[in-house]
Order: sequence, then C-alpha cells, then structure tokens
Amino acid sequence: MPIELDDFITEVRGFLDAHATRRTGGAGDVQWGVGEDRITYFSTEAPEVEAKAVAVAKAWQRTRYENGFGWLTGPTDFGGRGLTTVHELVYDSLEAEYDVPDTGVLAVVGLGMIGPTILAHGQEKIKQRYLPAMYGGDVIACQLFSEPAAGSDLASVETKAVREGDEWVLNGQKVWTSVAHHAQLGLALCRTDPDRPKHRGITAFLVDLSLPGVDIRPLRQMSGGADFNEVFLTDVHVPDDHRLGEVNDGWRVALTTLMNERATVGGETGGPAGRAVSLPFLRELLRANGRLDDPATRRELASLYAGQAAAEYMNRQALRKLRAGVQPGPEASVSKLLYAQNLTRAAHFAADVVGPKLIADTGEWGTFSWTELLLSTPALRILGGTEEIMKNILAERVLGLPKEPGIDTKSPFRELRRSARSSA
Amino acid sequence: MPIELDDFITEVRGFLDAHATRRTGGAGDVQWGVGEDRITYFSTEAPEVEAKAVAVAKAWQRTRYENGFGWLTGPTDFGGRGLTTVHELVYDSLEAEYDVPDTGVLAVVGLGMIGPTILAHGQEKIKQRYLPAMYGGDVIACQLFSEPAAGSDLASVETKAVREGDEWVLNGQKVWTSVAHHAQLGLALCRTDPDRPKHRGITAFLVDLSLPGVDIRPLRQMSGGADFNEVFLTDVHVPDDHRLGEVNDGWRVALTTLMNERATVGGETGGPAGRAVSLPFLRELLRANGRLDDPATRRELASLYAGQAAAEYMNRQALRKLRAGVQPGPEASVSKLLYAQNLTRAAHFAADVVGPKLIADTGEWGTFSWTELLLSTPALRILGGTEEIMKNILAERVLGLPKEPGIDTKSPFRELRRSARSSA
Amino acid sequence: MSAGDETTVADADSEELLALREAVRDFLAARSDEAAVREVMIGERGYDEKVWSQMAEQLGLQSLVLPEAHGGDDAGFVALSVVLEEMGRALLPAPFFSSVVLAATALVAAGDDEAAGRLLPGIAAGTTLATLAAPGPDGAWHTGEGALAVAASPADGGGLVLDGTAGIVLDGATADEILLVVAAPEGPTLVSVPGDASGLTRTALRTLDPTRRFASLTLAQTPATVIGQPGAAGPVLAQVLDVATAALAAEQVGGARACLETATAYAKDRVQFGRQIGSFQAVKHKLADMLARVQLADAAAREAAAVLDGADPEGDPGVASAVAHIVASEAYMSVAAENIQVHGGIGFTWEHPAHLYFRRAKSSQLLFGGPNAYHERLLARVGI
Amino acid sequence: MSAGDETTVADADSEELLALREAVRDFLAARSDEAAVREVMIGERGYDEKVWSQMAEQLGLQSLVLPEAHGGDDAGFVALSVVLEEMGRALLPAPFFSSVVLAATALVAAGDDEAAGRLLPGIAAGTTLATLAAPGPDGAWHTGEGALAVAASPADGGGLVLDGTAGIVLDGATADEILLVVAAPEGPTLVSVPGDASGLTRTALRTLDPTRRFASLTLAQTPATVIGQPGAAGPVLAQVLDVATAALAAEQVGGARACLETATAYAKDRVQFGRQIGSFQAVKHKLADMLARVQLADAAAREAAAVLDGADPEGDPGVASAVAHIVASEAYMSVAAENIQVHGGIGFTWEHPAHLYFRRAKSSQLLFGGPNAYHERLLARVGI
Repeated sequence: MPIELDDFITEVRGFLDAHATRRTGGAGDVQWGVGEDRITYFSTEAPEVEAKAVAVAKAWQRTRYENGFGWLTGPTDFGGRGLTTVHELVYDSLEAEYDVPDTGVLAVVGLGMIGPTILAHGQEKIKQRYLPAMYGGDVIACQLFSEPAAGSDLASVETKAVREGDEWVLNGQKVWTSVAHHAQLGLALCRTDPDRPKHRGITAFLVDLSLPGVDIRPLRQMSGGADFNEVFLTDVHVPDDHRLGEVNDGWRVALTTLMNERATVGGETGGPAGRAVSLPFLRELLRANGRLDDPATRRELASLYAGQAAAEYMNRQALRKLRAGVQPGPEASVSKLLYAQNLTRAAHFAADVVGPKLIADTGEWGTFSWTELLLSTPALRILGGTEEIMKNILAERVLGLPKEPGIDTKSPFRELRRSARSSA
Repeated sequence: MPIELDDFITEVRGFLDAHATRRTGGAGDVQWGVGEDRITYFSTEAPEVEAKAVAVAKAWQRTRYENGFGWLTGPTDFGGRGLTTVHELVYDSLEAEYDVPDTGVLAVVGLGMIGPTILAHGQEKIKQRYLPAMYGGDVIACQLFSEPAAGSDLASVETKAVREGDEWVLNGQKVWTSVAHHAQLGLALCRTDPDRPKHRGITAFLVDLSLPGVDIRPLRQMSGGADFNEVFLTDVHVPDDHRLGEVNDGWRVALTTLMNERATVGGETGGPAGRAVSLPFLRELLRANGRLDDPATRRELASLYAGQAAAEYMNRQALRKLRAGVQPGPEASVSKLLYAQNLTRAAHFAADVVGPKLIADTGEWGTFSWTELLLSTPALRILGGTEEIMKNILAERVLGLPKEPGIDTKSPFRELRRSARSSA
Repeated sequence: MSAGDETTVADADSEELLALREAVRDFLAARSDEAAVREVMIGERGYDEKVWSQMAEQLGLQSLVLPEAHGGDDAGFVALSVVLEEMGRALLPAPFFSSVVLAATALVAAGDDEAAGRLLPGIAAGTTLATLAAPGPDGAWHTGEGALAVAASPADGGGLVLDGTAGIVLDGATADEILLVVAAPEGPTLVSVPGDASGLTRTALRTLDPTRRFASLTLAQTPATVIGQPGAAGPVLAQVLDVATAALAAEQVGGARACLETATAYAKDRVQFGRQIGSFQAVKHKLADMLARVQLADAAAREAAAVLDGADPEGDPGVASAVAHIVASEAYMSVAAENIQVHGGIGFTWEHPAHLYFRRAKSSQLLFGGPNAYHERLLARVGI
Repeated sequence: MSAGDETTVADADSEELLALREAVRDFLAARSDEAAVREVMIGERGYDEKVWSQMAEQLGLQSLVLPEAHGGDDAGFVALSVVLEEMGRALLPAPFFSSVVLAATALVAAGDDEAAGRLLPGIAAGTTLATLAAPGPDGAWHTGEGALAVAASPADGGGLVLDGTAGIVLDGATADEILLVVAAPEGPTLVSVPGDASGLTRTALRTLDPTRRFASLTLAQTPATVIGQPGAAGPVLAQVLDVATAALAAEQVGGARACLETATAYAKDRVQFGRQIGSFQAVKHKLADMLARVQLADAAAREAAAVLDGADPEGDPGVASAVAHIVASEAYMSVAAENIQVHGGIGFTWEHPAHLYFRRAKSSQLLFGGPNAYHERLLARVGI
C-alpha cells in the first residue's frame, strides 16, 4: 500500500478542512418548512442555474485533482494517484462530512463509467489526451449507447460507422443520453458490420462532441425537466485512433462500461430523492399533516422504512465487501430494483399523506413538491436497464435459469432486422 | 319458451316448499362463536362423514330429478327438461333461499363438465346409458385429464390407449382427480398416436371405474385432507363404444369439458370459504379480537372488501349477460384470478388479526380454524389452470398478444418427449 | 334520449348507449384529439370554449343527465357513465365534471326549486359553468374531520356573507357560479356565489394534471345565496359524493382502458431481441394483470351507475359508489404506471401521452381525499 | 470457537464461520433430513432427543453463544445466526430457540448470577430444556397492550405463587424449566417454574407448524422463583426480543433460501410445453423476485446479528432487529408461497416439503405478534 491509511486520512482531512466546510447538524434533524422545497430524482434546473452548477462542479473536481484527490485509483501515468478502492471509499466517506459541490454531472457517467472504459480499451495517446482532462474537471463525457430501436436490446444498435481512410464516418441517432448537453466527449457504439451476428459487428468510438455533424437536442421527460438528450450524428468524421478496442469488438468495450454502471446505480439515497425515504423527513411529513398518530399511516411508514433500512444495510454490506476486495456480482441488480421500488412506494405514500394538496400547488411547503418525485418514479424502473432486464439478469446469471429460447444471437444482424420488421 | 317463467317460478316454489325448508336470518347476521368452526376451501371430512354427505347429495339430486328439476337444460330424450339457461338460473337463485344439501360432489365436475361433454360427443347408446343415471343422482363422474408430467401442458398426456378389436386397453397414471373416490365414471384423455403432433394423437374415453385395473388412491393435500386422487390404469379394457369423439380427436372433446370448467370456477363465494370474504363475518372477527377501531386494520378490511365486492359485481354482471344469452368468453379467467387473490388476501388478513392464536389451537372459536383456509390458498392459484396459464389466456385470447415463440405444436409427440427429456 | 313516467334503466351495452358512446368518441376524436388536448392544457382557461359549446349544441352532453324540468334529458347515470368514460379516455379538458356532475347534482339534491330554476337550465345548455366545493381545513374536500374552512355569517342587509379560503376548487377560476358548503350558524350550508362576487379572489393553481384545473378562492365578506335549507348541506353532500365518485369511477375506467389499449398496441408493435415484446411472458402477464384490474374497475363502475339508476332495488348507491371509487382509483393509478413501463424509455418522455394519463390517474385518486379518506368512507357506508 | 478479552466481531463469511456452517449443515443432512423431520413432527415430544444430545456433544451448538462463565463459548450472535440459518433451512424440530435463544438470553439479561449459575450450564450442555413466555391477554407474547395473563402474589412461606394461564408457550410441554414474565405487585417480573411444579398443568396444542410445538400452561398457586429484581422484567424482555427477533430472522432467512433453492432447482428440472419451465419469463421473474426478497432479508438479518455483536458502534440493535424481523417475516412468507406456485400441483401435496416451509413461515411471522405488533415495535425502537 503506497500510503498508510492513517496518513491518508490525515491528508484528506487537511485538504477538506482547507477547501470546504464541515456539515453541521445530525441526520435526525429536519426543520420542516425550511430550505429548498424540492423532492426529486432528476436534477434539471433552469438552464442558467444548471450551467452555474456545472461550472461549480468542474471547479471542485479541479481542486480535488490539483490536490491529488481527483482520481485516487487511477494510474499515475494519466494523472491518477495509484491508490486502492479502499482509499477511494475512505475519501468518499470523509468528504460526505463536508458541504461540497455535487459533481454527479462529471462523475456518474464520465469518471465512473467512461473513464474506466477508456483506460481499459484506449490507445496510449488517447488515454493521455482525455483521462487527465476528464479527471481534472475539464472534460465531461457521456455515453452514446441507446437508440430508439435499440432499448433493452442494446446490441441492436444501428448507428453506422463506415471507414474512410484514417477516419470513420458516423451516421445515426442516439437517445437517453444524460449530461450530453454539458459534455465534450461521447462514447458511441456503432454498427460496423451488419453481416456479422449482432454482438459481433459493433465498434466503439470516442466522439468529440464539438465535431461538425453532432447535434444534441434535449429530450423533455414527463416530470418536466430535460435530463436526457437525443444525439443525432450526421456524417461525423472520427479519427481511427479514437476507436476503443478492435473493430467489431465494441460489445466487449460496452460491457466494461455497463459493468461500471451497475456499480454506480442503486444504493444512492442522498440528495433531493434521499429525503423521500429518510425517516426524520417522513416523520415530519406525518407530523405536519396530522397523521403521526394514525395507526394506518404508521404501519405503512414502518413497512416502508423497514424495506428502505434493509436496502441500506445491503448496500453497506456490499461496500464492505468491495473494501475487502470482492467485486460486486450480478446480484447488485437487486439493489437497483429495490431503489426503484422504495422511491416509488415513498412517493405514493407521501401522496396518501398530503392528499389533495398534491394535485394543486397551494404553496404549502412539502406538499406539491412531491409531484416531481412521483413523476420521476416511472423512469426509475426503466433507466439503466428495465426492471424486466434486471430480473432476467438475476434469474439467468445468479440463479442459472435457462435463457429464453428463440432469441437469435447467431444470425447476421442484417437478417434479424429484416425479419423483425416483417413480423412486427 | 316451453313454460312461462312465472309458471315455472310457481312450480319451483311448490317443489321447494314441499321438499326443503326455507332459510331464515339475513345475510348480515353473524353469530360469532356459534356453529361449525370451519373456514376452508376444500371439503374433506372424515371418511364416514363424507360418505354420508355423498349419499345425501345423491338423494337430493334424485329428488330434484324425479320432480323435473334434475337437468333443466338437458334434452328430454335423456331425462332433461328441455328448458333454457334462464330457467336454470332462476331455479338456482330460488333454491339458494332454501336449506338443501350441497350437491357439489355430483354437480361441479360430473353434471357441470362431463355431462355436457358426453352430450356433445357421445354415441346415442352411451348417452342413454349414462346421462339419466348421472342427472338422476346415481352416477358420479370425474375427469381423468392431468398426469404427473402433463400439468399445465395438458396436451402432453402419456396414458396409452391401444386398440384390441372392439376394445381399447388403457395404461397410465392420472392425477389431481377430484371426487374420483366417490365416482363411478371417469373421462380419460389417452395418447392413441404418439407419431402425430401432441394435440392430434389424443382420444377420449369414458371409463367405468369399477373395471379391473383401475386403482384409485387418495392424494393428501397440504391442508391435511384428500380432495384429490391419483388414478392408476393398468390394462383397463374399455369398449370402443365408450370412446367420445373420433379416434385422435380427443383434444376437441377435452376443450368442451374445459370450456364448461371455466364457466364453473370463480365467483363461488358461498360455503365455508365464503365466510372468509363475507363482510359481516370479518366485522365480527375484528370485534372479537378488539380490532374494530384500529384504523390500520380497518383500512385493510375496506380494501379487501372493495376488491371482493367488485369481483361479486363482475360475476353478477356475467350472470346477467349469460341470462341474456351471451356466452362467457376467456375474460372469465379474470374471475378465477381474483377469486384466488381475494381468498388468499383474506386468509393473511385474518392471520394478522388473530395473531399467534393462528399458530397454536387455543380452542378459541374463529381463530385456529383459519389455518385450513390459509393452507388451501396455494392450491387456488394452481387448480383448474395455474395463474400463469390464466394470464396467458387473457393476454393471448383477450388482448391478442402473440404466442410465445419456440413452443412446438407441430412435431410428433414422440419426438417432443424425447427432446424435452434430453434437454431437462 | 327518451324518458318517461316509468323508470327505464339503461344498460351500458344497449344499442342506444352504444350509439351514444360512439357519437361521443367520434366527436372527441375529431375535436379533442391529443394535439388539441395539449394545446388546451397549456392555455389559460384550460378548456376549449368552442368544443364545449359543440358538446352542448350538437350532442347535448351537458343536459343528458339533468332533470327534464330544468332543461335536461333525464337519461340516467348509466348514460352519464358512458359519456364520462369516453371523456376520461380522451382526457378531455373541460368543466364537465365540476359543472354537470358536482354542481348540478348538488342543485338537484338540495331540492331548491328557485336555485335549480336559476342555474340548471344554463348548466344544461352549457352556457353557465358552475362548480362545487366543500373545503375542509386543508382546502380540499371536507371529509368529516375538522371544521369547514369557509364561515358564513348574517349580512347586514339580510342574506349571508362568507369569509375564509377554499384552497383547492375544481375549475374554480373559470366557473360562473360557485357552490360552496360553508359553516353557517345552523350547520353546514350550501350556498352559491357568482364568480365575480365582491370580496372573492380567485387564483389559478399549478396542477399535477394540466388537463384538470384548480383554483384557490379567498372570500372576504363575500355575499352568498343560501341553497336549500340552512344547515342542511350534510345529506346533500353525501348524495353528491355518491354520484361524483361513481361518475369519477367511470371516467377513471375510460382512462385506464386507454392505457391498457395503448400498452397492448405497443407490445404488439415494438420489437426487441427480434420479437414483438408482447410475446415475452413478463410483458404478457403485466398486460393480463392490467386487463384484470380494468375489468374489475369497469364492473364496479357499471354497478355503481346501475344502482344509482335504481336497477337493483337491493343495491345501496353509497356502497356501490364507494367500492367503485376505491377499485377504479387504484386500477387507474396502477395501469397508468404500468403503461409507461411497457413503453420503456419513450413512455416517460413529455411527448408521449402516457404521463398525461399518469397525472390524471393520481389527480383523480386524490380528488376527494385519496386512500386515507376513501377506505373509511366505504366502511361508513356499510355501517362499520 | 475462540473468545478472548478483546471483542472480535465475527463475519458470517469468515473461514471459521463458513466451517461452522458446513459442519451444522452436514450434521443436519445426516441426522435430521426430511424423512427424519417428518418422523419427529408426528411424534409426541416433537424433537429427537438423540439428535439434541449430539448437537450438544459433537458440535457444542447449545453452548455456542452463551457466556463463558456459565459453560458457554461466547461465540457471538453472528455465529448464532449461522447456526440458526442452517436449522431454519433444515426445519430442525428442536427446543433450540426456546431454550438457547429465549430462556438463556433472559437469564443473561436479568443479571441474576444465582439463576444463571443454576440454569445456564445445563442449557449450554443441552441437558436442561428451558423456555420463556411473557403471556399477554391473548396468551401470546405480551406486546405492551393489556395486562400480563399470569399474576404473582406473595406465598405464605415467602417467595411467590402464580395464578393464570400462559396460552401459547413455545416448547412449553417439554421444558424442564419455564421462565415467565408475570404481573407481580412490583411490576412485570421474571420468574422461573420447574416443569413439574405443583399446580402447573401443561397441555400440548395442535399447531400450524408441526415442527414447532406450543403448549398451554395453567398455573394455580404454583410456586415460582424470582429471577433478577421484582418489577424489572421490562428491560429484560426488551433485550430478549431484540435477540430473539434477530435470531428468528436468521432462521427465517435459512428457510426462505431453502425455498428459493428448491424452486430454482425444480424450474430447471421440470419440463412443460417442451421446455424447462425456468425458461418461461413468468417463472424466471418470479424466481428473481424471490431472490431479491431473500437477499434483502439476508442483509437485514446479518446486520442485526452484527450490530448485536457490537460490530457497528452507531448501530442500534433494537432498530436493526426490528427491521430484520419485518423484512425476514415477509420475505419468508412470500417465498414459501411462491415456492408452491412454481411447483404447481405437486407443491401443494402433503408429501412435498413445500408446505412445511409455508407452515413454518407463517408460524414464525406470527410468533411474536405478527404484522400488527412488529410495525409498531420498529417505530417504538426509532422513537416515533
């Protein structure tokens, strides 16, 4: 271990004390009616508010990076610190004690998923070019995977990449791209050989989003904001050195990204969605609505809280395992399922408690604000892999149940497309 | 219409007044702690009690028959009265006002399902021989369909029937046969040609259960009783005139039976299971356990009752349609699903109310007796078509969703068996 | 629509009502399709006045269920249910529920010929928009707990004046005439206040469901006219709730069925993994569950309407309506959510109509208090 | 099992505990397989005395968690959980829960050295069977509502005499020593009564779960020995419930996991429509749901045991146990029911073990009062 944990902790504390303020007030303290009246899973704000938050996030990431905390587990060659996952976990838990900007816009997709993918599959030059810039807070990266026709069936991407000399020309449409409107870089899966089986004709490319032919359009979701984008690629010329992995071996690249996605979803209970399953917050909700002594409401609260607490125990235990060097397996999908279930349940529970004050904004704090969470809940069951896909993963990969027959993974993609279209 | 409805009603009232006693007491009256302490879906009793009940049921059916009410819709040629479904419904609703023996042991399977099947597919001689005997209360008939390996996949029956001159020799094992231990006659589906596709190599036979080689063994269910039987057929010789329908056309015969099954399941809420979803009974349950004023219990009661009441409305409306000559469609499967759901929910609700008194018999009326219902509930989701099969029916036949691919209904049965066995 | 001396109870599947259903459906498809709904829902009034007039003039929908004596057709609640089901299916944004269901029912139930004569003909003709509110302490429907939020006191020159706030009033910003249940010295009293009354301030509220509008009303020494007897609003309100929850259930069934049909169509159309997704058993069974819920809600809503029409002399409209309210509220909410799930990503975009049904489903479920209120209401109706 | 001065918190996945798990599993597979369980469950005593002795002599299971001072190994609650999980998986019929979990915990918590010295060594050796009951008005665990059902009054020659009925006492018919929480003049008091005490009548009861026995005890002027201080049983009982519900959760997880594994194996084995039924998505997703429930319950039970062992200084054993009790109770009940559904017809036969798990699941869920009690208990533990 390059640095003793105790020394590391001292160093982190020194850094945080110098650059941030420690949080005050216990977790149990909730001042009902005070502070921002927002309960939501999504993060959309007015464009100017959002732009400012992105700038602040980038600045904080830069500060971390300049002080050696920007990429703790990354190789030193690319600006990383070369430390272990344990150091990272320790840093995270210490930082959580301070009021620091939310860096989710950089971290969740870019640093959490795309960074490791570039590290694993990128050419040396590309790693040098992008990794320090990403972990240094300058470049935000996004994922250009999903397409209108390739949702759960991700390996059916149709965006074409055709080689022209040292370049590839990309054409197609991507969708459900979060943070694209703030990003400078995208990781795109493209069809490079439709005559091979669908998983074997895909190639992965890093796409500079400032290139001509890249058109990013916000996609408004049902809760009102636009956390996602459609990205249209029209004759976008990408240099061959921006290819990740071999030609037609992009599915393996995608799996690296998805594996890291699984590690980041679920579990998260902080932020404006965390309130919805926080016991002190719910207690005050009941008190404010005169329902704290109603046995029917109490029972539902207890049931909701028990499920949420157990899910938190589960995530904590998974973290402990991770600390001990055990990689999370496919059973992590349970966490994602529960996260969606618990937030959904909490939203309807709150609706029951606030009653008609949820349907029209009377201005009362902590009532109509639940609508945004409520309207986010359907997305939780779909984003990052639908509930159905998660259950398939659990059944097939954890329990070893046989795959569905009649799913063709062997025929050339071109033929699959044709037959699907004629049968639909 | 052969007899005016008003005249018919007068006739029925006359018959019932002469042979039975009218019920007293409103439906809302429940005397808690009085009467039989039994809440169950199944009907098993001690053998001597059961035998007596069967004798009483047969006698009442005979009385009905002798007075012209044994088979109201049946053709007069075979002892029927030649009247309409409306007359039958009217008779049923009038009879419900009287205390009469439960004739389920004859009626549900024999008269409700096998009778119509014999009528539709039997030879003249066979109809003459069995129909009057069945509707006259002498012969109880049962269904010999399911087999250990052919559960939900009923068309996979393996019981063999081989022709020998004017006879067929049957060999195989049937299971889930209700009332077989009281029955004289069975309708068996047998494989007569394994080289044809599975639905096209089955033939249906009426089997006299007193024939040598028929061995009926009770099958104890988890709730303790034995409402079902295994029936072993070893070299049972059945005359060819006992065949229903053409050779290898038995699936069509089976469909007639199953269609009539669908019409009889669901909806039923009388008897010792009806209590479990009866509002006055549940009200008294809550009162006896000091929970009538607990809002949490009240809320669950209201929710349970709303679901049950709506299901009853649905059944009543279906009956009204039937009266108007509209045959129930596959959507009747909804009724069966709801019946299982509501009884299951009621059993767990009651468990919550009586608490630990459900786990050990303290002798208190209306507490431990819920165990029998509780232990019957899993069967409700399986018997007469599993929940999964019912949902397939709703999805495919009502909503028109595509069939599951990869289910082979065309290959010879012999090959299917072989490949299934090697893949399992 | 015919009506006579003898009570003829309509059957929703009768040829007459099937024709009515078709007429309403065709009308809404032509005049209030999704594009039109989306335009209206971001507009200020929240409904299309031209469509509203045509509903009255061409189809006579506003007058359908009202008494003949006051310009109505007395067609019965089953007919009303058919209309509301279609409106629910199309998510029609219109003051129909507030004016024709809530206010008109209250006027009929109050048995006040003067008030009925003054307001019902206009409601029936669609020229008067009325609404009703019985605001309790939280501004929403008074469900028996706590005091009424608007107080009435005798005015100097006779009559009553009102003070208080009605926090969440359906179509309260656009109604010409607002009926309120207020706390008068004699007890809960039904009164009416014109939309332009002095001392009345109306504020349109941001709503969960943009196709259904609410306003907050504050009243300061606002003059009001008593309807019926002072102190007699309790039974009137009970009767209104029976009719309103039964009517709402029909509307909910219409919306729920639209969700089921959309999801079913999508499951047949959408291909993933080389197959229509409707061939996957998980999707299939989800749709079967949705179907079961819709059928159950439909049965309950039909029963409630039929019992209100007197079809079943033993049926109790209070019980049947309360059952329908619970079952339809939960069916619609659940089906609206599952519809999005079947659609996947596209289902939670703003552009897809699925969220409009989701919003309507939740809004309807909570309109008269939500689960907290409707379970106890059922028990009250059965006397437990 | 080692124990020393420093608190070493065991991890259920440590090599040591994996070895313990394997040893217990092998032992139960050899000595208490399904056939053996079925034989014992229809027998009179309800457990196999030979197996019980071997558990003590060969594996030292009874002594595992007990204090060293009284013949125990102080191995901690995580170790106990591992053992209970295996017992739950095998549906072991034995007085382990009553004697080692309930009675021994009460003796330790009461801090009465005399009583502990008198009873714990025998419990640890498996030679004394003890049990504990705190019968409330309905004969079951006293959950704070109503009075205790057994009253204590001063005896003529000193000590106490008891009168009343303990209606549902776990292993009450076979226990050598019965600990009871009774209503003494000083308040709830823990006492002990030998199984052959005068005035004590024990009646074995018919039970839902034949692998878990209960008896009704009536006491008429039965002499009893006070354990700890008179009036001090309240906190003892609270501590017992924390341990007992955490222990029960571990046992429930073991049973639930057995159901999941059986159902999974059957889904791979059973062929219908020419396919393993586990290839049908409806079955697949049902099993995935079962897995999710079991994993959640497992996490909760592990947390509760770890917190009881002091692994997390911020963890509150009351909260973690109450959470585990709810989550494991509901997971087990649901998984036991779904296991039958996956099996179809064969699953609801008497011959198939599925119903034994179903019975145990319901019996466990209701043991300490059921949903009505356990939700409020959690809120009490978090101070709401």
